Amino acid sequence: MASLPTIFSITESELDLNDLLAQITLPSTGAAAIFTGMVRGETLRHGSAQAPRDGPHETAYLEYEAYVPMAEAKMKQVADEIRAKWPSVEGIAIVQRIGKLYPRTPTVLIACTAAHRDTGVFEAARYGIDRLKEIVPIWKKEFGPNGEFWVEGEYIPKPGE
Amino acid sequence: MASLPTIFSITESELDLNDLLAQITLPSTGAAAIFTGMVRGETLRHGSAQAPRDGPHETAYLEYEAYVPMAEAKMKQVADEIRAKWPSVEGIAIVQRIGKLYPRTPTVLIACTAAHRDTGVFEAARYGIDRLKEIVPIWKKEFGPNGEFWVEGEYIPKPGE
Amino acid sequence: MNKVKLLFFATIRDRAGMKSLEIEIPETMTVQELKDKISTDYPNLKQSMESVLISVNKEYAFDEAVLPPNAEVALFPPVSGG
Amino acid sequence: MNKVKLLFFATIRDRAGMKSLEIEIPETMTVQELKDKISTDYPNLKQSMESVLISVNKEYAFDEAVLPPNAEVALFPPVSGG
Repeated sequence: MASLPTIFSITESELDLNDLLAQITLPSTGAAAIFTGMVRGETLRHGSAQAPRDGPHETAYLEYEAYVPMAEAKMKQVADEIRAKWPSVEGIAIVQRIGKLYPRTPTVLIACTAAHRDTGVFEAARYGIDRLKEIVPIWKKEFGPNGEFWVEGEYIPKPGE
Repeated sequence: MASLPTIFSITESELDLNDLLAQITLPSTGAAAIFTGMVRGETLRHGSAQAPRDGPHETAYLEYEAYVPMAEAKMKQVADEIRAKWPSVEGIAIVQRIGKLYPRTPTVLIACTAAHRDTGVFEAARYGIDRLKEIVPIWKKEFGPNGEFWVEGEYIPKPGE
Repeated sequence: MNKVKLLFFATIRDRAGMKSLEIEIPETMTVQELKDKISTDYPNLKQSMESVLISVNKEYAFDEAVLPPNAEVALFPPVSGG
Repeated sequence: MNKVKLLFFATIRDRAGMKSLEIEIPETMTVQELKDKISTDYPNLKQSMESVLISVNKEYAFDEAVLPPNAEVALFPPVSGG
């Protein structure tokens, strides 16, 4: 188990899906489930208390920041949680890009590999992005025609998280 | 709806995940679920009647072939089925690489984009690979130390499929 | 008479020893009748005809379907892509 | 006395007008007591202290936890990565 690849990082560089997939592919892995998030330029979602929004609005870009050493430690924790829940998962990559990111740009990647697709890889990748959005210290500020504001999360970590 | 990107193809070229994701990313999409299959070099799965296997065995390479025009038509059908089941899905890519493919090489990609991750993108990608393995006319022959044999599927399409 | 083009894939191509074949068939022949004819004309393929999948003009076709003129008929085992 | 390094992120950094700060605290101070002290010393941050998340040496820390010597304490709003 010690040799199973686990990648977790905060980066300012472009996410290279081909390279990340190759890094978590083993001779024994036949399936990968990958989640990526991208910056949306148009959105219908409801605003925060800081910046209530009614209808669709435009985003010029997002600026991401992270508390890097803690973020990487928490990404490792998410990977450990995935391995505990889905022991069939072999490779795991969790990468968040930070800095100024424009619409259509991939910002985050969670990928899990396993022998087959029915081993929980889809659920594991879904769990990974959910947990990243709960406990990994990263924040984003949105810049658009109506000004700039922090996008705030909602999750309050519990003791032990 | 007419402008939503749908990619379906059989190719002999390397799968470029970055490029395929970019092709199905819109200003309105913030989430992508991507499935890829890779050639396994070591496997524990049970063999076919043609080549029963007991324990782990090695694969030198796989050789894929497709009935290309029908395969692309059936991939389009899978994309149509995804859109009918998950109307929130915006971009869809379904690509199968054919030819001689060595262990660790990505062979197939199913990717779906949508505004958010809770729109069914994971389920849609999972459905896509399941259906590809049922109805898209592609076959693979395995080559290894114990000889070569066709990997046969099991699914019998029903009228209307 | 009617003409159809047969395409063979995977195990069935290996057993047929050929990729494709053009044959003449009666005006109204069903898929089942075509399978029977192939079993008779190509004994190598007789066993394959029991579990073969058939497409006509790139759509799956079933035993009762009547072959249209100049159909492209593909014969193959259950698929194994991915 | 004990020394801790405070790090501020996102909205809290904006309101604090600084990224980090080193302060001296009593030998045994809890996270709650630190929040009270910050509210008093930096009125700008008083409101933020009601919903702030706190980590001590890169682990989430809760009100009753006692700050170890030379701790790195980060103060930030709920996270919004992805």
